[in-house]
Amino acid sequence: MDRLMNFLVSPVLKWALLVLAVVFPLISSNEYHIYVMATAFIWAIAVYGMNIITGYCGQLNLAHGGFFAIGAYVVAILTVDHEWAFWPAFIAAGLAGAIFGFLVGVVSLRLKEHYFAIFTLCVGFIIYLLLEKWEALTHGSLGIINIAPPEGFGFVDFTETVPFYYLVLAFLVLSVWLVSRLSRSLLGRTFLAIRISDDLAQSLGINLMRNKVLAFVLSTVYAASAGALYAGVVRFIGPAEADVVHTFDMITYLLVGGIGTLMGPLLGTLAITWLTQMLQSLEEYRMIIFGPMLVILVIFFPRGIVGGFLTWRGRRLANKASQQDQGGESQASVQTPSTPSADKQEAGNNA
Amino acid sequence: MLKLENVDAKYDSFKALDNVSMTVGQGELVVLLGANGAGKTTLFNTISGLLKPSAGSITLNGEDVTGRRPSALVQAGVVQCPEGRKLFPEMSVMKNLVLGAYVHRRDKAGIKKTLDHVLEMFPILEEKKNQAAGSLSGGQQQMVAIGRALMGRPKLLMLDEPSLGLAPLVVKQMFETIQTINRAGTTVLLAEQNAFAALKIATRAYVIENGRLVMEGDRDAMLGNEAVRKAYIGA
Amino acid sequence: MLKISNLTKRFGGLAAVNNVSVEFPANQVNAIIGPNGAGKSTFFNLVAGAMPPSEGKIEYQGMDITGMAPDRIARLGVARTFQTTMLFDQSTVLDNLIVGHRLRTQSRLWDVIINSKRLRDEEKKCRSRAAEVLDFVGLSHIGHRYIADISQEERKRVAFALAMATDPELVLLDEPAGGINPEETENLADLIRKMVKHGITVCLIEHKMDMIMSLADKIMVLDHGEKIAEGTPEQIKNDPVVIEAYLGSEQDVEA
Amino acid sequence: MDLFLQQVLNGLTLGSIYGLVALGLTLVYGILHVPNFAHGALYMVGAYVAYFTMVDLGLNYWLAMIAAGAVVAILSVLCERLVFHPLRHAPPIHDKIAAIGILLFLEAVVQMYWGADFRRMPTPYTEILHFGGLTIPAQRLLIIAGAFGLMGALHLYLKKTMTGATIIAMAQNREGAFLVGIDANRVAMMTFAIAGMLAAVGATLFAPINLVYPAMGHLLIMKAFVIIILGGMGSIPGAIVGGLIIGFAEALGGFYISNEYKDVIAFALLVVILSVKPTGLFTKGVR
Amino acid sequence: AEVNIGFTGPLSGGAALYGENTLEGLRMAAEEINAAGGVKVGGESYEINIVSLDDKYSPSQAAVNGKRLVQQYKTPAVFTPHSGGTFALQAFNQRDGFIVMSYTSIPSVTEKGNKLTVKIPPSFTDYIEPFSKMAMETSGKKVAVANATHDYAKYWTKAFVPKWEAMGGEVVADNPMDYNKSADFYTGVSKVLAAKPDVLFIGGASEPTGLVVRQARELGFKGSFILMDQAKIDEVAKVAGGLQAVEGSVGVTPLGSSEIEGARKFVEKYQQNHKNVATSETAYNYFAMHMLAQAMQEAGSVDDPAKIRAAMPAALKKIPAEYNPYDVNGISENGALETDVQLAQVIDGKVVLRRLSDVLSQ
Ligand SMILES: Nc1ncnc2c1ncn2[C@@H]1O[C@H](COP(=O)(O)OP(=O)(O)OP(=O)(O)O)[C@@H](O)[C@H]1O
Ligand SMILES: Nc1ncnc2c1ncn2[C@@H]1O[C@H](COP(=O)(O)OP(=O)(O)OP(=O)(O)O)[C@@H](O)[C@H]1O
Ligand SMILES: [Mg+2]
Ligand SMILES: [Mg+2]
Repeated sequence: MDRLMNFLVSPVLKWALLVLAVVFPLISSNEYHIYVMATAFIWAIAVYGMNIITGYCGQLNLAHGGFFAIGAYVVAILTVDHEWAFWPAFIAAGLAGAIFGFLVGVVSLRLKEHYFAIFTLCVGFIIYLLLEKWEALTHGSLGIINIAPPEGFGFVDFTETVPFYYLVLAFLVLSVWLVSRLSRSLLGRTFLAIRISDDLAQSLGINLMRNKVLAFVLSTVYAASAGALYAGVVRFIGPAEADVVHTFDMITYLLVGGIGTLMGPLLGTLAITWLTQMLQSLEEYRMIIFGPMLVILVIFFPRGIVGGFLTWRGRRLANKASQQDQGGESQASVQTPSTPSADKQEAGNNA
Repeated sequence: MLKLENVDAKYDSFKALDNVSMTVGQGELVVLLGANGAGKTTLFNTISGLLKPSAGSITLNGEDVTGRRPSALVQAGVVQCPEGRKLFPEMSVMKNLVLGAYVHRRDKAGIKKTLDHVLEMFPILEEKKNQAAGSLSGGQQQMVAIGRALMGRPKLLMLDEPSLGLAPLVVKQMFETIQTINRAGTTVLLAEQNAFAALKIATRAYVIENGRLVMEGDRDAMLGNEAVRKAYIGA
Repeated sequence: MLKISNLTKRFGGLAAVNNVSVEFPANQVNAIIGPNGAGKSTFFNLVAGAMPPSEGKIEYQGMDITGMAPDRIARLGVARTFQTTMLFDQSTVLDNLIVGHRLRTQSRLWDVIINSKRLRDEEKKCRSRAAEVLDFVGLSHIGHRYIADISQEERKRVAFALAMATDPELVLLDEPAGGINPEETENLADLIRKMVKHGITVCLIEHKMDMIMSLADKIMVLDHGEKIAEGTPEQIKNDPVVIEAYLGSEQDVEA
Repeated sequence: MDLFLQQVLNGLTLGSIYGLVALGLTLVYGILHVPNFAHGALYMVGAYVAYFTMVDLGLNYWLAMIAAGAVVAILSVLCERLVFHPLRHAPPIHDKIAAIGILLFLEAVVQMYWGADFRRMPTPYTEILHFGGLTIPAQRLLIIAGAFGLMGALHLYLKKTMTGATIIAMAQNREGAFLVGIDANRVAMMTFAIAGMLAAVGATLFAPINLVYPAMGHLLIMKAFVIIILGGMGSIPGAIVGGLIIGFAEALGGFYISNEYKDVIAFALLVVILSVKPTGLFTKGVR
Repeated sequence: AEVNIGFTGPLSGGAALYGENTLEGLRMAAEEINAAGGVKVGGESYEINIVSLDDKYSPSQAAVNGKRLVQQYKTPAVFTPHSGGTFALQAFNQRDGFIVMSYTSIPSVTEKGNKLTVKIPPSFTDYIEPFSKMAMETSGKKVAVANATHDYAKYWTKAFVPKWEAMGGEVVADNPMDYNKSADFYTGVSKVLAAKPDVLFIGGASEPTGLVVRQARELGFKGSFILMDQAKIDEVAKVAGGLQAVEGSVGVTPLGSSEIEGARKFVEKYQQNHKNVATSETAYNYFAMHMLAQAMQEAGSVDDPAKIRAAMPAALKKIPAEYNPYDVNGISENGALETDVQLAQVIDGKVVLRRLSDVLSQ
């Protein structure tokens, strides 16, 4: 049992997952599965971005879908209206994510908690409305067709599903790698300190604004890059891509996987994506199942797949440690680590 | 008046109270001593209904009240002044106090009388009565919490570390006040770190360790007990 | 070390800190006492930069730090703890402490991406600093525990350690002994002495008089935002104004 | 001038409905500390119940309003019991997701029973009044009067009655409320009932000049959020004033600036106001 | 044996009704075909099985669904009722080998050279000239644009405005409104009416369009309306307060008023199983399904999309009139179905029909 658990948290698992991802197209007979997987990976990249600002830094950003759309639109506009190739446009999309992220971040990060969340919700909505209304630039609600796909090389053609899958997988691996490096680094710890408390972080000499903005910009770059890849595969986009629904979807992925965890974003995205595909056969009735399922998940697995597992394991380990400690004078007893954010009802009371 | 028999309480799988049996007689002032994390607050919350015991029974004046809702217990006269105060931070001090008398809300004259009494006890609150409770200093908030509990005109008053964060002068007054309240006929159950001061006004005391009651005795026995002196009173 | 002149902080009509001038010398324990709501925590908030003063001047090591951002003040060597202990419940003790030394490091995003030598060195430095301060507060044995699992007193110590990890020269402790028992209070006092021995200047808010009296070199008493007395413990204990406002009669002090 | 007054009237109509919906949202936020994204779905269900009562059962408008209020109040209480109560210790983001779950579910159920068609709810008040050049359909007057009447009543209820005070107390500290003897569960349910009822009544008032369809709550709920943030979360006057601000911004902005950009105007207004006053217009300075 | 036919469209969310309506047409046709013994190819008869997937009007979902339909269900053709979905499917339909049966009247769908696309309804551009002509004759030359803001409405406006001006008309106000999301049209309508137009060019989904008409009348508008083809006169009238409210308006023919045999038959059949009024999206898709089945028989294949596509002209000639509510009589080289559209105008509270060719030749 313990050995299994250790395996599940050891790097071996990550390698195993990677190998699985690499061979997936070979063992899957069905191109549709590969296609779904590739799009899920794209979303996962964006969700990793959200995890940086929301999971690690504690700021719920509801404009995330908007930045995803910005990335997609930059690629669309540059390749269609200005005849750029995909890859330069892709880089431009990342840059645009950074620039807009910086501008929005500087203004919005002065706000706290729900105010920040709803403020960004509005920013997201404004992005949506601008994409829809600013016809001269975005083609308005008509959307943009014939977006250039990523240029391949040699025999590799990224308009084919399988090569595209590997392309996205490469980006995903890069993203996860960067996040894992980040989360273990001093910078990641800095973000965590901010998540616990602004005051605490400041008293430790952390420049709040600079770090928050950095986390925000990182997250928007992730979102915009994912959006750019998305534009490259769907090759048609409209303002609906900026719909707040996508942001909520991403939050759901994050929550189901485990917020603030490394593998959570990926597992959550895959779980929900496949679940939705499975429920497709129920057509319009599927929400009757999906809705309550979401509620049940949130009630009974509040920390998501990965978070729940880590807690369970953490408690076991701690139990063991304290058994070994027996006889020491430490009388503190073991308990479940409580939920990260303070109990809501008491939140107002932390005077 | 209050009787606990073999009460267990759990947080998830962690047993915070283990087979606790105790009695508090009418008019007594019983002190509960224990280190941090020993289970004092848990015991209080179990009595006041915020936590459901996982085993055992609680009787109040001969009536089984195990698992009753907190509101029902307040109605029955069991009022707790909780650790961490649990005030209504955005309401004025006055509103906080008045809400303390929620179960007596029909008795306007009675409320007025208790209110005067409380304000007399903590004059600073009179000064701050229109300020939001959350904007008071830590100690002032503690006073509001005690005041609010008194507004409920308790038969059994449970005070969970009331001296926490209070200035010595106020602490002294507070213990006097507790004694006064007790003499006037209210049964008091008191958890305190300030063991010496608490024992001085107590009738009896219990000592709790790791969720278990390990010692019981009247005031003098406790004050004389070497182990208690060492652990809870200091050199 | 710390020189305050005519410091005032007003909330609406209320002067929480009112025209306070005081000097706290280096390398000793300076205590601030006073009734609840006297403005002690507010005073700390002003010094640490958490809120700007309405009037007055704060000098730290001869430098004017009035109105400076809290993170800059922290980098100048001022650390603090909070009246309610704030730590990251879901991490281990050691993980909580590592970030404490962050302000003495330079690594940026770029270092993270390329995993630069600087980053690795600094992480090592932070880690060893965390272990050091943990040892300093006597908690080396619980470094792997989750914060949520440790006792109140241990939390207080971890909070100390966190402040220590910033390599401070001045630490502001807001009621460090609140809610812990006499024996543990004594241990905490020892710890504070040890800090001073290591060249740190301590400013302390506390209501536990026996602790203050045995620990402090200098005491300032606030009441209604105003300084009503300052001096050695001996002077304060016998100051009639202080007895009137705060301590109560002689016997009570012992209780 | 007439045109201007016409827009003021439009702003007032919109503002009333926005305010009413936002009021329920802000109340529930006070208790839950969570933006209830399902509130828009409750509004939608309210409209359908009223429609069903009027069209399928053939009862009159006011009975339909009562039925809608009652059914949605019960539904809202059920949500509290089954979903938000078990989540009361979870971080806010969890409630958000759960609320989205409820929203998806309610929409799907409604669509299953009534289909996705647009429906039109009749009203007995079809007269159109003219004052000078001003056109005022009676239903619009009813909306304005009804909304302000309800808001006034609610305000008095919360401020002047002890039961009202318990709702506010609950909002600020659940355990504290327990400890003074308030049956916190009952208060929570009551609050949800009131919020649900406000949404349903709002829907019944508004539906006759609009259409009834499963997605009718979507944009409204977004606006309601803008409103409660604008006014300060949990603030009752904030919700009302915020509703009016957004209503007027839309009507006047839509007329004098650009109808296409009128939603942009509303949202941009929020961004500007929050940039200046980061905690909304009506929050008190509390630590 | 069985042949799967794919559908991806909005079955939940704001556009669900529209999606359901189109799907219903396919289902009705499939039932009829199956009841008559299925599609007969090479001596074998295939039952038609409609596989429908929800895409919530999202192009990317449509693409995923398309992949799934083709890979998992081997559908030779996929129906989709929106241009976004069409574009998304066109990114890979030729390579993956399936016909996109697109229910959208945007001409560019078939102008991009995709060889396996069929555009089911007539291009909206066909309507613009006759609509303008009829409206100018009845009401006057000043038009105010107040139609919806979604993609389709934008296409319309773009084509409509220059045409109207070229015909000597004047556009006095241009103020599109979000028909799907607006809580209230009073502001928008009073704004365009302030410009004193003779004609209002409006249209989005029928019901909100009806509301716009109603509010325009409440605000004292006396002129006529041009209804963009998404809105159907009869349904608009129901919301607006009867046919007299839309007096003078021009629009596409409501199915119920059509004299074409196929249309009457279709409405009859529809009403046997449905309570509401049949819509054109149902009827067009119904026809398209029949035509597809016919084309499979002609092509002698249920799985070769190129062959099936090539057989369509022949199939059109064979298809019985009772399955053809709109008298579709041809298919262009690039896949657009062709018909001589009927137009409708409300005169003295009655719907009067005219052939497009007649209007233009006058
Ligand atoms: N909500 C909770 N979830 C899990 N464990 C808890 C919870 N509350 C308390 N505990 C644990 O139960 C035990 C008893 O805690 P309790 O708060 O009753 O102690 P206490 O004697 O009141 O301590 P203190 O003097 O610090 O107030 C402790 O080990 C504590 O960690
Ligand atoms: N943000 C604020 N807004 C309004 N008033 C405030 C604020 N902060 C503090 N006060 C007031 O300032 C005074 C001083 O508060 P402070 O917290 O500094 O007291 P303290 O000396 O730390 O008391 P304690 O020992 O009880 O913690 C109090 O009267 C308090 O009500
Ligand atoms: Mg306790
Ligand atoms: Mg303080």
